[in-house]
Amino acid sequence: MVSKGRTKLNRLLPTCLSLVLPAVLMCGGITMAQGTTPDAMGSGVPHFDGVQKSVSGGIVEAILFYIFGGTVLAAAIGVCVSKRVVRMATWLFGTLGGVAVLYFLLGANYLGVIQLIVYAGGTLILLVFGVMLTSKSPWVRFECPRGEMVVASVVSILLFASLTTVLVTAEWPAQSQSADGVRIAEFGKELLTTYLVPFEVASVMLLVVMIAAAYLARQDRDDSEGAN
Amino acid sequence: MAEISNYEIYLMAGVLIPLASFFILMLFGPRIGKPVAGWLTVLAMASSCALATITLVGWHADVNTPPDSITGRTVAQQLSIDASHNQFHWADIGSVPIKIGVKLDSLTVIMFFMVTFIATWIFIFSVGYMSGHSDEVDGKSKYHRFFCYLSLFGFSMLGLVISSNLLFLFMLWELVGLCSYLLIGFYFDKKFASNAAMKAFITNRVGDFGFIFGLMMVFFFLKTFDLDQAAIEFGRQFASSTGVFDAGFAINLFGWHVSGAMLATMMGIGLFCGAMGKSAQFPLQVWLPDAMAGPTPVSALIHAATMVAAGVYLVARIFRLLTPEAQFFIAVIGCITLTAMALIAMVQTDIKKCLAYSTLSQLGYMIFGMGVGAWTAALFHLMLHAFFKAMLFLGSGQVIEGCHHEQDMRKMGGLMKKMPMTGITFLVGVLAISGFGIPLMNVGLGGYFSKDEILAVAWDRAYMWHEPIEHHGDSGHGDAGGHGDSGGYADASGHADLGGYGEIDSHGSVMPSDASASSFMLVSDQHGSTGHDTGHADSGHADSGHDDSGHGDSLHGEAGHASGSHALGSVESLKASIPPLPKWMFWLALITAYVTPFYMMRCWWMTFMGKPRDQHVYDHAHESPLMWVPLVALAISTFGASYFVFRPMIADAAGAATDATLVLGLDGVAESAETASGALIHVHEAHHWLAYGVGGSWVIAFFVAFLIYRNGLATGAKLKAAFGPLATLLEHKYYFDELYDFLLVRGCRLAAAVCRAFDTYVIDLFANLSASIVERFAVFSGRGVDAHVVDGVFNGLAAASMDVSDLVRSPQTGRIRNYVLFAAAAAVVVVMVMLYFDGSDYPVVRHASTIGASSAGIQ
Amino acid sequence: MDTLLQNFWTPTSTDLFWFSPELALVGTIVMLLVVPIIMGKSARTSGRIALFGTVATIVLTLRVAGVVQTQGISGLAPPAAAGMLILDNLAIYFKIVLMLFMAGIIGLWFIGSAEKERNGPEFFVIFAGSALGMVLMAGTLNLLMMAIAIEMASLPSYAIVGFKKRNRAAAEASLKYVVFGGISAAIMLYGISLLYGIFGTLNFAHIAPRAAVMLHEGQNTLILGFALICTLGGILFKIAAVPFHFWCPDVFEGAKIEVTAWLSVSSKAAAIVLLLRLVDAFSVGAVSEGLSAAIFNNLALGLAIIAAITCTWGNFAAYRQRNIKRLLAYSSIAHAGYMLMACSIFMHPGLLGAGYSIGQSPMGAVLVYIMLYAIMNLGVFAVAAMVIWQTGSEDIDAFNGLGRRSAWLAVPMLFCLVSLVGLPPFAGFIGKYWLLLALGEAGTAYASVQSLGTIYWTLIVIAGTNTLISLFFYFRIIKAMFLTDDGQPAFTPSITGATMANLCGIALLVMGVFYIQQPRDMAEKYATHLFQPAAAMTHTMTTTQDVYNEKPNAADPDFRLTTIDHEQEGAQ
Amino acid sequence: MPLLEIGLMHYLILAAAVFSCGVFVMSTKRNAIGILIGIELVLNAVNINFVAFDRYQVVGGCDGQISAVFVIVIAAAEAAVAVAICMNLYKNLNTIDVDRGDSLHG
Repeated sequence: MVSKGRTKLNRLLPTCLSLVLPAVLMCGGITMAQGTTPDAMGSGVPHFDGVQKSVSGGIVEAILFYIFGGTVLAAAIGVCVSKRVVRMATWLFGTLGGVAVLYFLLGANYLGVIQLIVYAGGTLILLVFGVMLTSKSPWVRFECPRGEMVVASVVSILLFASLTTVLVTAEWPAQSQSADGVRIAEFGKELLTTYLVPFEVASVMLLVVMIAAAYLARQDRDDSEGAN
Repeated sequence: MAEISNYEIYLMAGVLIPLASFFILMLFGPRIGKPVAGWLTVLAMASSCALATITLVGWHADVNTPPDSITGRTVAQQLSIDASHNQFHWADIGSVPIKIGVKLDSLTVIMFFMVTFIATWIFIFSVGYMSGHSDEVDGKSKYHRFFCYLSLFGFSMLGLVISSNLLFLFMLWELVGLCSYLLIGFYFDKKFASNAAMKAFITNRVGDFGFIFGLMMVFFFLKTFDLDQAAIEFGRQFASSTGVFDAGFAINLFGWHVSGAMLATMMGIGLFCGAMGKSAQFPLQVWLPDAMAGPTPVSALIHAATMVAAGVYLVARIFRLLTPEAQFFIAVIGCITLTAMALIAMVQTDIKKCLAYSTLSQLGYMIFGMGVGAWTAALFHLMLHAFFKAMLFLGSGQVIEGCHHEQDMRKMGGLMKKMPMTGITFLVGVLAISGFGIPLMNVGLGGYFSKDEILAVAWDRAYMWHEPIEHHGDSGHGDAGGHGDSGGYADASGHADLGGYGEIDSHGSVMPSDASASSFMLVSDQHGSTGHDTGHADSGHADSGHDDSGHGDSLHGEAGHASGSHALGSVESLKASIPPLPKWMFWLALITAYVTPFYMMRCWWMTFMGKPRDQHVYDHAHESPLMWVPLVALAISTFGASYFVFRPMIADAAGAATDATLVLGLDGVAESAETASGALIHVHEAHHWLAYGVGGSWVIAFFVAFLIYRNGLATGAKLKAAFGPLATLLEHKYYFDELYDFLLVRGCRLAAAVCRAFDTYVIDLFANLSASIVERFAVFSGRGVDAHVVDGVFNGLAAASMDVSDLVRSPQTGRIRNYVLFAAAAAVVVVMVMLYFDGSDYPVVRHASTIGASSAGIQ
Repeated sequence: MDTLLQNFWTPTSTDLFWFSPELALVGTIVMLLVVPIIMGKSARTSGRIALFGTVATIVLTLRVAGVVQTQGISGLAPPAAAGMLILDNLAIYFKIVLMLFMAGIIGLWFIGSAEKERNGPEFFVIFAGSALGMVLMAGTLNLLMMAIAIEMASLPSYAIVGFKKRNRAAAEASLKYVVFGGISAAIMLYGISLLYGIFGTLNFAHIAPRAAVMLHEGQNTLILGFALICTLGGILFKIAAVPFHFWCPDVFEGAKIEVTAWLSVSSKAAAIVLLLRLVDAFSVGAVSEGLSAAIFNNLALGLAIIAAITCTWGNFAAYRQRNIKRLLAYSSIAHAGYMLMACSIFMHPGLLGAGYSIGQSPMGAVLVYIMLYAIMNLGVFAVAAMVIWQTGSEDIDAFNGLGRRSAWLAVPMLFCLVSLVGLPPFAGFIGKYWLLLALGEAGTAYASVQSLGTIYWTLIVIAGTNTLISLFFYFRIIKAMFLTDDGQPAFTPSITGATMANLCGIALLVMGVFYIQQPRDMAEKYATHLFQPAAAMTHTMTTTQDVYNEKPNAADPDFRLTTIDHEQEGAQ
Repeated sequence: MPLLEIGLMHYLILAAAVFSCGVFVMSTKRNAIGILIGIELVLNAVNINFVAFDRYQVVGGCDGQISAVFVIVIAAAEAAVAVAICMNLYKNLNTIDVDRGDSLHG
């Protein structure tokens, strides 16, 4: 059965989630409340500002970043060390939620909401359904050989190290100071003009994928295809 | 488009008739039935031969017409120029047009005739041969298939000969190789035949790889595939400093700076690689003896008379693209081949293999001749060799057939009584290849003229090369009369008019500026000299030639004089820049000339004379008319070929096919220079001298062979014991097969093993990454030890490849996670490497036209 | 409200006309879904609809092509924005080739699967969806659009591989495909995000010149290299280049044979065309900054190494295969390697000045090779499919004695196989020859840049050696067909199938013998007109030129791009 | 990289860490859905990158955010197909252990 340490880790999970979800809601609420200006049509559209606007000095931002970034990372590592797929899915939920908060921090409010709705509400549920449907017991676990685990960890750590080196040594131009968050109106306009084609293509893609997934997943009435 | 001459139509028809026969046999072969299919092929080839004969006769007449007063060309020259305009525009590669056309010149005509003539007789022989042989392969009759392949071979070989375009020449070249493959492996249900076929095919591919490389260089640097155009462009670039082949030009190839001249040499060697494969020259000679596994008519037709000679033909055609260094390379290869293969032939006991090695040696002579510049002589040797070697092979086929498929000469003997026609014709062949002739009497057979001429030129290159050229040295003509074999060459009338060739040059300047016309001019200008080649021969016996000045006489005309002196000047200056032939090469060739008659006589004696050594074989021996008639025909034509038309026609071809600016030591040049100035007489002095030196070789060698083998084989065996290791070496053919086996097969396996070891250790680093991989490797190592039985592929090269194949597939474990890890690890490695190499400078080449713009654009 | 609406831009009818081939494919999908509801589910009807949709797409493409002529058009976006889709000759060429190939595959489906197919509409919806994705892949320079197009092509492919639901191998194959594909897509997106961060734009036409400048200044080379590797990884996955090839043999073996045939050409070809576009954009970008395209020599080296390994790997691995589908999978890897070789040439034909003959342009060579490869593979797969359907075995022994059993199949198979090896007189020889020629030309042109010149010459040698290797395994099939006979019964193939195979074989022979000038010219034209300056355009469409000229950020005065008009005038 | 002044680099490194975790998950999990979860992790890293660049690196426009939306769409679609395929595999093999699905190899 489960080792002691793992039990401990598993207990962290609800803690983590209980931390994440209210924070998400809180941040979303703050943002909504602050960003909405009752401006009339004349000057444009409802204006949402990112959190960073409201946080001067950046200390609060830093704290929030470390909390939620830490959550994301911890949950990601949790995914790595979990042996059971349902746990992995739960940890993934932590990551997704944390990332959503980071979006709010970055001033991408709409995206944060999307992340919560589509990812946490859709994709993850899909995965969990997959887990449920494909295992006799939801706690099914397949052990990976220890040797492979070691190799994979070494490779991953090396990958992280080299990536970090690459990212740090890169010369990023000076940060632009004028960023003031993206207005949702602008976002929507871009989506339906410049990105109209990808938008339409994505919708066709979803249609096709839906049909494909439905076909593959459904039980055929009288399935008698021979192997050809 | 000039009007298409009859010759072109004849030649093209001659090519297409065998193709038609091929299609008929392919489609309706089984229905046509057993003897008819064979005779249909014979009929097709005979009609081609008839067309070829008509062409030959007509062309010969046209060559000898007096030059037109306006254009200054003979009819033949005019036709040749016209033919170069009559090209079908096939395609463009980029801006370079690819045109198909008939290359109409003496060489084509004469080769065409030779191929059709020999093929006709061999096809007749084949009908007889196949009636005595099983035509069943895998339990079904493949009679029609045999003739089907033969027809296809006829088509491709003839197409190769008339092609005016290197690309087409190459395509048909491949087709010829394919036919060879199919025919060697005709009895493909027999393992050795199928192996031999594969071996031939693959060895040829190795050569063709070089050929393709050469072709690409031709295309890149000369921007044309047309033989004439390429030669002109090459000459232009090489002479002037405006091209790739200028010495100042250099490109960077694999880190070396390669100068233009080296590139040119590489191009020549690349092209020659193709010839090395087809003509089975030194490192690639291994396939030809094995190819004797095919039916005997195939050996005669393809592997003795025509296809293997195609390599020599190719060298003749690309001669103008060869730099002196490339020529030297060719000479070395030829020299090694002719010596080494002749030595092997001495110990062979299989009659066909003995002939095969003899063929190799003779091909070596031809290639050697090409390399030392004996263009005319080498081609002459090719022609004669085709006749007598085809005859010898057919004779051996007759013997084998008669002796109940016995090929070992040690079991034969005394067959003269049973098969006299074969014995006699075989003897004629033996005499011809041995260079039988009587010095100073112009009486001789085949090799006496051609091989000796090659040797003479080699001697000249080796000994007389840097001697100063004497102007006006008509004293040299003392030998004109004594120049024995010239009388043997041909009818005088042929030469008298050929002398007029020189006149073309004079009219060069007033010729139309049309590209190809002037191109022809350029070619003939560059060897106006060769026009004199024939002029010389003329002076040799028609005696109308030489006054004191030695040139500028009425025969050659003013123009001939001018270009003659010009040629002389260039010859003199160029000669100085080219090293003489190393003396050992000449001596090797000379000594081998003594070996040749020995092994041929041995072969003949063991087979036909002495006492019957195997009574069973002897009892069975018989002759069939369908088979000896071609023998007699070929024997007669061997006589004819030695004396008539051929030599002058080749000499005529030399005028159009060689290029004096590059081609030095070319016997044509040498002879003409002699005519023009009276210099370079040593060639003929040499020949004179060689007539004693080599001319008697056959006597000595025959005598030795007679002494040894008169008493049967005992002495031979004793001799072999005396020479112990040497004989073993020769019997193992210098261990070449073993070497290739070692280098290629074992080498590949070793490389595979090293890779495997490396991989194993790398995988070990990924400890337990996948038990299945390790297991797989273990299985694989076990498998690597036992030799794979290969589907009839070159001795096991395939096995090695299969090992590599296993190795390559082994990561394909079928497991997704492993794939991911492989990819991730690869990414890490790449990033690490990048980190390591970061900061390496990038080459910057400013684009000339945009420097201004860019300096404004980039801040 | 007025002001709000004025901000929006709607496509005009002209825009929709440019987009009509893609719309036709979407329409096909809709028809496939609607018609069964009305008329009842019938596999054959679905097949006919798909075939009709394919034909309609071809017709519309030709109509669009008639208007596009020489100038490229970058469409379906407001004039100020960079176009998401590029409609130029290259895209049109690819659409036509792909749609013709698709028609062939549908024909194959009619022969073998139509009878027992129960889910025709689903099959063709997925099929047409993947085709749409591939069409889109060939027509974009926007990285996001590229990613979406790749997904649009991939996701239906994953599903269609597993279409035989009760088949264990198919399920396994599709799982491998989706997992490996998902991983590649994720990594590619990571690379794209880095590129976006470095350059602040997703338009590759802007990224390329600035990348050249960056390399020139030796700045940010590391991260640039890493981002490019990740991005190209996604494309190389579609091409199945080593080390992204692992999915290929397994997927090919597991899928239905017509699906295998479809994937063997289409996914690779689309990705190759996309790669060509990127490489071309690199070259144009470098030159527009006054630099030589040789600045990307390390990238070229990387691609060249991958190409060389891919080609060699594929050929060696094919060596011992006995499963014909698997063998052809490795063969397709090898051929992808040949095409990749030419893709590693960073050189645009329009940019080399007057002395450059377009005959050696790498792009034309690759395009024509794609077409020839489609024909060869269609022929081979048609024959293989019929043999497999007849014998029920995918082993190479199923071909034993085919020459006797059905000469109508054996002969075209022979032609196609010899053409795959690249031997004359078949068109495969010419295709390969052009590829090598392009390499040689590049080797000569870059002779002064040491590493580059060497790379191209080496590639020629490797390609030649590989041709030699490939000879063996292709000849094994030929040997089985003509030289080995284990007395399997003769059979009469379906007329459609035999016709198709024979058409392919004859087409190869004819093109080879008569030297396919027309397709080559066409490919050349399409390649060289890719970035021709457009004629004056009056409507709202932006031209391809604008893709290059449009400033990524009007607000940023520091960033200026030079136009590339100079070079193009020079190339005329 | 000051610790308290959150900037681009913080987000990038976080994304890199999530990316590496994703790769680890993809290469160690034997459960097919586990591998899908790994893919989702990598896609989240991508999205963090996109949004961070959009916020800190790029002036004007919202390409980064829009890209992130599309990446989410892609992830959703991929998950749909992949889960369906997993279920299909499960029906055939009665397991979704990817190591069991190795009948195709070599």
